[in-house]
Amino acid sequence: MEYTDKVMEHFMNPRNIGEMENPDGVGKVGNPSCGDIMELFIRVEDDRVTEASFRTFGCGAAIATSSIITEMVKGKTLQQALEITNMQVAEQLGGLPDTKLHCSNLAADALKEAIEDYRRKQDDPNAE
Amino acid sequence: MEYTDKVMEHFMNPRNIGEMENPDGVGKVGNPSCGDIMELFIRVEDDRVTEASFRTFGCGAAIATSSIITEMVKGKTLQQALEITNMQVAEQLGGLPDTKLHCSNLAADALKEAIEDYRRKQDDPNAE
Amino acid sequence: MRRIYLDHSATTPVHPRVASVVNRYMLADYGNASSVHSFGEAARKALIRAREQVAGLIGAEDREEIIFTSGGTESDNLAIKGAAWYNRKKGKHIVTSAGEHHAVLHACKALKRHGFRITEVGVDSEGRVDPDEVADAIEDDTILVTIMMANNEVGTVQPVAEIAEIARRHEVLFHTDAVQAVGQLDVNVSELGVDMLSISGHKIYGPKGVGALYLRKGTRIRSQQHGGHHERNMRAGTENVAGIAGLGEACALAEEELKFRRSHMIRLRDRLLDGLQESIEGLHINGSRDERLPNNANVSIAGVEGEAMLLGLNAEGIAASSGSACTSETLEASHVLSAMGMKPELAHASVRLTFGRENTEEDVDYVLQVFPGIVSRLRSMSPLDY
Amino acid sequence: MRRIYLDHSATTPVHPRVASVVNRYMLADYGNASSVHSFGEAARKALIRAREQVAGLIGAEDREEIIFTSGGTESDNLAIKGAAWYNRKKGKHIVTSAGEHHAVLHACKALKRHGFRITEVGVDSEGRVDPDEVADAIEDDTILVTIMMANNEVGTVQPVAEIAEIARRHEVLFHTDAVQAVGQLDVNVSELGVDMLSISGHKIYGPKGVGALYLRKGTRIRSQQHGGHHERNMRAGTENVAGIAGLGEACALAEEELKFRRSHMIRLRDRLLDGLQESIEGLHINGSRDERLPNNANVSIAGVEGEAMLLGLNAEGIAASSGSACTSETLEASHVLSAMGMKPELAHASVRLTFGRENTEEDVDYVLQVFPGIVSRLRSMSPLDY
Ligand SMILES: Cc1ncc(COP(=O)(O)O)c(C=O)c1O
Ligand SMILES: Cc1ncc(COP(=O)(O)O)c(C=O)c1O
Repeated sequence: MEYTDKVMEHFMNPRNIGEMENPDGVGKVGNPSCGDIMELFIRVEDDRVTEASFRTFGCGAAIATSSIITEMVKGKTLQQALEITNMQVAEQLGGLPDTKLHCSNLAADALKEAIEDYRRKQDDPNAE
Repeated sequence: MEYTDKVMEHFMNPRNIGEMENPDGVGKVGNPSCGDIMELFIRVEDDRVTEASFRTFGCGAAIATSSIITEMVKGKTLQQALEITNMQVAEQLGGLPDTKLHCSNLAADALKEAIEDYRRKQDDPNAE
Repeated sequence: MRRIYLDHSATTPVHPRVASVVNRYMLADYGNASSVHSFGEAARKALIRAREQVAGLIGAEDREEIIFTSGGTESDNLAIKGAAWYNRKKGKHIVTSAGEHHAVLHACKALKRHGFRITEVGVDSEGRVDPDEVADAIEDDTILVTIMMANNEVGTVQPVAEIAEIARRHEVLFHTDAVQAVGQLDVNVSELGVDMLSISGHKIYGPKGVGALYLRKGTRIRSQQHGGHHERNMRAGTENVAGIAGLGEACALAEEELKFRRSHMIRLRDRLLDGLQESIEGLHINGSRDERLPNNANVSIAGVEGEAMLLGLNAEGIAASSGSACTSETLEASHVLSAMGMKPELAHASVRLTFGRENTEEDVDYVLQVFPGIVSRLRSMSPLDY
Repeated sequence: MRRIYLDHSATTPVHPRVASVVNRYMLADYGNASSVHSFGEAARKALIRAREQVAGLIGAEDREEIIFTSGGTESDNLAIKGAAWYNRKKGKHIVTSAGEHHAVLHACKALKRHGFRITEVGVDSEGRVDPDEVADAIEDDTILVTIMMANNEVGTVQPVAEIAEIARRHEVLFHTDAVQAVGQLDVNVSELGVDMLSISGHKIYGPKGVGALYLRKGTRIRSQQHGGHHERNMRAGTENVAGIAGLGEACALAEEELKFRRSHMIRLRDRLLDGLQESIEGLHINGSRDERLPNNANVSIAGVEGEAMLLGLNAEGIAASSGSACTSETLEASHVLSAMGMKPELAHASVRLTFGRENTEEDVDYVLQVFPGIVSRLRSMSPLDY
């Protein structure tokens, strides 16, 4: 279960942590029983993600993937953001241990949920 | 399979080895397939064992028991000699390892055979 | 960087006195104990001495009641499978508990393929087995009860003597996995009334890869590893002389130090638990507070995942462990915490700190100094309340 | 007194380089390889390195093909029982030879209780297995052939590649016990075409109580020891990190020294055999003279019992072994010599001298100087002719 230096760097100094005030989209994945819960918040302007932040209950990999995706997504169009895969996130971190690859590598899923949440709100501005 | 010092002393410096010329009795026990063959020769005068010698193919215990019984028996009456047990031989050596106690501790048996051989010859002086 | 090892229930450093014994049998008296010559004799003597040392520590009457194995896992497997196969004609039912080590649970599970039935009695919220439940679980064809002496995760000590008494009353063999208890608690096979008891070297400052099974005189089991006639035909394989001599020395050391170890570790443990409870909100102590291994502190810290805490602690030089899914090979939270009825989010939030003879109060104070900061940092990014 | 160790097939001294690796993992990097923290990481790295060292020595493609065990006996048991149980629905027949080590023969015997059938092909007067006999012994429901690479008593090297080819042609798994071959012969699992291969640490200047099983990728067997998820679920139990690291180092050393060892030991062995033949009447060389382990000299000396010779040699400081009944726990003469058709009195009269890397020509000359005297002394009290 060896983490790369990049993973440890993001774990020790995670970027963009915390709940966002009035986010444009929120994605939640995982659940307590499996040991990982990830919340991703995004702000969207002109169809681009301008800001992202996260709150994560989870292992080192879960925290590092959350952290790095908030950097990866910044400035990307929604379409580009949707194309980010969990695999790419892991690659950006210099790889993840096998077991982590399959279980704590959920950041891209959270991002997708956040974008869908944003789009849903766009379609129905009154929705909570 | 630890031998006592006494066993090793008799193994290294066995007493009374070799075939006896014109013995009064010969006892043979053991067989090649079990790994021990013991021949005990005795000379008898006035119903007493005056001399004994042995030839043995066998392990350290077999050689040491052969050696010591030739000393133990010297000067004993035939009746006394017949009363010597394998256990007593082992005791005289300060004990034998368990496995040896049951398999290579045949000297008293050889002595009995030698005495029987002597008596047989006494009964029938022409017998070979 | 300061490094503080607080994972002694996972494994211990080999004591220098033990290591020097091991070295002697690696480098000088390296003979095979089956050999006739003087090298073999030295090896045989080492085995006898080690058998006496192990027997001495656990109050066995006869050194021949000690069978050396490759570790606690093998001891458990040999006891359970050995007893099961030997007694299969008497019955095919085994009673164990949900809180046992995997070496016990999975050995039992392996027997299921062969038609044995296993009853796992539960544990309460502190991880304790109720002797009455064991009594109720025993059936006509029960051949073995196996309940550990002390739990490796939460440190809860089981009422083993009482359960052994129940087993004896039902004429059922009783085995206990004492891998964590030995060297910390008074372990006396006569007083406990056990038929079989497992020991592991590396939990008591001995080498890894060596252990022992106490097998009460007259107790018959079937050997599980076949080959030469080693260990009174109960366990084939060239004896690991150096490792066994090391285990023996570790047992002698444990006997000498037992009182010191217990009081020393209880002091450190309680200092840590009290300190953590004061400085960290939402902290829950896992396991029994009273019937507890001297060296075990196990807590759940609401809202913070276990592996993340371990990484944080490790970055500060502190080595600990966790029952979180992320630290297990099965990716499931600790089966012990689950059996205790703990909610998953708390099970994933558990941290175990286990002391050793070389730890100091300064170590505890250092942990108390850095741990709250780690927790608040992780909580600052956690979506869970506490 | 001069002490000369000539019993390297029984066990070898641990090489100082190996011992220093073992010490590192006993005293400094003592972590449990399952732990998250840095102590655990150091242990995990040690396992990876050792796996590569073992794989390197035997030409395994992938380090994951190496499963660490507690020794050669466990490797043999795991291979044979593991393959048998995994494939029991395909068939219940196993082919082996009469000259195998007891770890193989008794593992097979244990399977008989569970309805498996075992065919033991014979060996010729030199201890060799005839590949054609193996081919003939394979039946429709044969699931495994296990034939050792080199015999531990008489040193005879078996035509393993040829037999492996036969097994493959019949789509039957092939295992070889290479405990004595490794470190002396070129052992390359690809060239040999074996599916499984057993190794033991203490025969190659590594520690006792550690071994390995090579398990070709894709070969499925059933684990025999249950507990944690160690060794890719093939062998539960906290990894013996120090021992495994030592085994790895011993393999690296063997790879470096292989050529030297072989030529060095062949020279010593032949010097001894030639010298003995010249100086002792009625001497018979056991095993093949050509297809023979470099380090093995095994002779029978008519009229002199083996243990007695060992004691005589030991008194002169020479450590050797024998196939005589008196040196076995079963009190039967060597099953290998018997299988070779040797008369009991010659089997009981056998002595094995096995060389190691540290032996010298002076050692041989010393043996040649004292051995004839020991023989004539014992012959002077023997009733048997020669
Ligand atoms: C309670 C308990 N039983 C059994 C074992 C297994 O022992 P070993 O690590 O020697 O295989 C352990 C430790 O891992 C343990 O804590
Ligand atoms: C050919 C052979 N196989 C298996 C073994 C058993 O290995 P171990 O001594 O490591 O149990 C040995 C040595 O005793 C051996 O020589």
